[in-house]
Amino acid sequence: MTILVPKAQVKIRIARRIAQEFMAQGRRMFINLGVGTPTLVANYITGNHIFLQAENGMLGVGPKAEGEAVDLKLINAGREPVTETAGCCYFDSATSFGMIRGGHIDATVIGAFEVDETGNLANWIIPNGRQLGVGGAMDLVAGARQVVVALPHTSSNGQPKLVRECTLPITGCHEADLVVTELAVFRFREGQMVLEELAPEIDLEGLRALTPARFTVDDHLKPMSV
Amino acid sequence: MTILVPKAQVKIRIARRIAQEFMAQGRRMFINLGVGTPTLVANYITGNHIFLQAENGMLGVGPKAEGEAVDLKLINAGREPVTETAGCCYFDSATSFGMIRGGHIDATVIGAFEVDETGNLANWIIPNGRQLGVGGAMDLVAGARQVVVALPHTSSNGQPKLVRECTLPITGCHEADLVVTELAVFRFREGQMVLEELAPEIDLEGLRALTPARFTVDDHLKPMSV
Amino acid sequence: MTIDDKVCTVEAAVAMIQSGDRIMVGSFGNSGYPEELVSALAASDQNELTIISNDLGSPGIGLGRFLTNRQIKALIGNYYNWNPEVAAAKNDGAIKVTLVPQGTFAEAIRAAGVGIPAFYVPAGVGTALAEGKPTAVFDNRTYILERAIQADVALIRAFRADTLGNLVYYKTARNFNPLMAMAARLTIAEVDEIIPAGELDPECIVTPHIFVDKLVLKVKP
Amino acid sequence: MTIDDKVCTVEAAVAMIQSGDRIMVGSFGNSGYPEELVSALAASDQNELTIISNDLGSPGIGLGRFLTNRQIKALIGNYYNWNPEVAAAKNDGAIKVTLVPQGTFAEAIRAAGVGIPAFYVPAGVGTALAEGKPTAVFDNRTYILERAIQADVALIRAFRADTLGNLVYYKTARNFNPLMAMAARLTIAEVDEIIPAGELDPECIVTPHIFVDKLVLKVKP
Repeated sequence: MTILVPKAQVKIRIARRIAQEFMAQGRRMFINLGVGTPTLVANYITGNHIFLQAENGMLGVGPKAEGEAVDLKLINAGREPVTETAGCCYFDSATSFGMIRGGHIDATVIGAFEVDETGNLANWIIPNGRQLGVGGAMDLVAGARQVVVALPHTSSNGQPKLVRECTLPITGCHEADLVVTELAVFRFREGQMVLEELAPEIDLEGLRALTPARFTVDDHLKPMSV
Repeated sequence: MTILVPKAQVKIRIARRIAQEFMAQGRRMFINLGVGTPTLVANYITGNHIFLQAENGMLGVGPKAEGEAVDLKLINAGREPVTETAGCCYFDSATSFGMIRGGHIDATVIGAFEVDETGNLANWIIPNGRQLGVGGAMDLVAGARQVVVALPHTSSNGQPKLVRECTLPITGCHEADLVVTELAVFRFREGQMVLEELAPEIDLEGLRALTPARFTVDDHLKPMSV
Repeated sequence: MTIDDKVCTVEAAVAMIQSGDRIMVGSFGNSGYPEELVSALAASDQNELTIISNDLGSPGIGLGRFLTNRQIKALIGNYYNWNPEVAAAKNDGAIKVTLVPQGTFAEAIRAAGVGIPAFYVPAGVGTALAEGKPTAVFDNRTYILERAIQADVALIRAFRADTLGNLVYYKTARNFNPLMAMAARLTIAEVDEIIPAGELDPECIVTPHIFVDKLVLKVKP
Repeated sequence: MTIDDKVCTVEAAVAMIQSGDRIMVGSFGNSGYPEELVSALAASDQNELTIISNDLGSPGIGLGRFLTNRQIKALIGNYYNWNPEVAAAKNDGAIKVTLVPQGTFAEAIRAAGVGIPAFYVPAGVGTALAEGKPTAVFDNRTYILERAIQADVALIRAFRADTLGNLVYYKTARNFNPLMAMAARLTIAEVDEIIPAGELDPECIVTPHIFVDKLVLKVKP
């Protein structure tokens, strides 16, 4: 298998592209970031109009805490110590998921094992008997206005992750809105998976070979900024 | 029609008897008092272990505010200005009725137009076209652990209020637990209306004449303290 | 790129309301309601409104002005005995009135805010207000299925806001306001004071700014 | 007549727990949980417990000790990947585990506290966690009916209490604690500080004392 994008760059490229998506909207947004690559999105957000929510009960989550600032009772949903921002606030988990379920969170960024061509996504369990947890994933994909899936285009051994039909237990039905990999950006429009951007390392034919999911190509297909 | 208890004393006697009911329990209690006679119950409660809740969002309601202390944004559910007590707190109406519906309120004291022998009570509307309001009455009778009905034994023109079957629209089904009039105290035990106390102004035969509702008499029938 | 400021005038706020809108208004018996927003809306040409509130003030006072001014198509609430004009208008067929028990009303507004379309409650079982509503039995007790109540606009009253739109309230003027803030497409809060973000205690904020779209500073005493 | 004081020792508090009880424990990933109550319960003979919590700490740490000490019959929660002993015990048939999506879990606890037996949510529709649950369609969207989750005892962690039992919390250590305080027959709060009634700001109290039965002052740092 050929490595098209160096591993170190995969996560950064995905995170940066997702941050652009939010910045480009030029409006106040409330966003929930999952663990892993999604968390990196925060590094590429500038300005003071994008607010991060942590589902364990905080709005206005600041950067990770370091050194003296570490307070083990001020953590994000990935259990990382974080900091406050001006105007942040705390609330219980029912209020927190009320924001999510009630459609007040503009976007959630989540990782996934698989996404399929209908927008189903699987990110909560690999039924290998060693995992037993769902967390807030199902609430987030059902509740957030936009579900942004951040994932490498293929697994480390080259298996495709953008598939015709999810083989793993799904997290939600047809909930994915935007899928960002290191090679491409897909948007679901009226239930149809549409390729909007393609990375410079690959052409359309090459992408199709790595993508069992069937997709159409946007009339204005753009190069993915890297 | 004979007036057995002077009108000025009816409300006071009822309120005082209900306060005794709570004081006798010798435990921390949380109580919601309806408008009218029920509000008077507070005047006969002593000690610091009975806490009043106002369903518009306050726990630890203090005495009515007078003079300088009147703050039109510190009112009870009857729109009367009230005062704070040490340790009182404020909350929204959903939390307030959460306390009520969730069974956290030990007792509600309410007035009624009618109570029937099955414990149904009617206190929210006389369908005369001039009333249009239910307030928290249905939530209170369904949610409070004990529903105490405070009402004069008969209407001002002598019509009975303790009836076989409510004629007015009911507020709740079989929710009454204790009925206190100026003439008697009845308790519902396993769906059965039981006379526990009788006022000195009347005998059992006299009471039955004023009480269409069928009731049994407690083996230990007591004089009602007046 | 500049992000719109939440602070606006009462006129600008009321101009966002359309005739025919469903409008929640925080209030409890002429207390804890957004006085300037209500005055401005009552003075406007907007009509055919559905007003969702605990009560409707008094005749010609507070929320009562919407009825006096014939701006109302329908009411959803729970206690109109303080304003006899409501029963009269209903009897005349001028307005439609839906009564919901007060606790259910509060919970239904919260439910809309938190994405719950329906929920079961014990209040009202066997009464006239349960007619036509589905019931179910859980643990041997009968409950009624109640639907969430949502709105186009929520006009709420808070005590203090920060510039982001975080809100705190004042005593029993809190009432339905924090719930309504969550339950409308557009939430406009009238406040006595606006302070810089960061100056409200993060532990004491009652309504996080995510629920607040516009802030109007109350200027009249 | 004297009214019982809410303040008690951790030993007295844990003695109120019976083997076989359903116990809620506030926590989120070894943060914001009642450390001394959990330690004392883990050191006790009580077993056959159903533990209702977000997660189960880590192996041998925090709530994880209940499993290490074989005190658990069943778990109701949502995220056990931080403690691999949970999956292992389930695979062995030693414990029963019920997974509920985190937001539904939070709401179901609140529902128990506020007397709502069941409610509809969108989370989980069409997934393995919806199997066997009734569904209904509202406004063209499918929802799952979820049941309230109640408990015999709630062990919660707050920051400061007043002598009545009013509680305030500390940052993200709030998590499920205020919800669980409402949802159990017996609520025991472990706090860092107890101050006289009247010294907490009535506008900032998160858990009114009506929901709190016992207070344990945390003594270890």
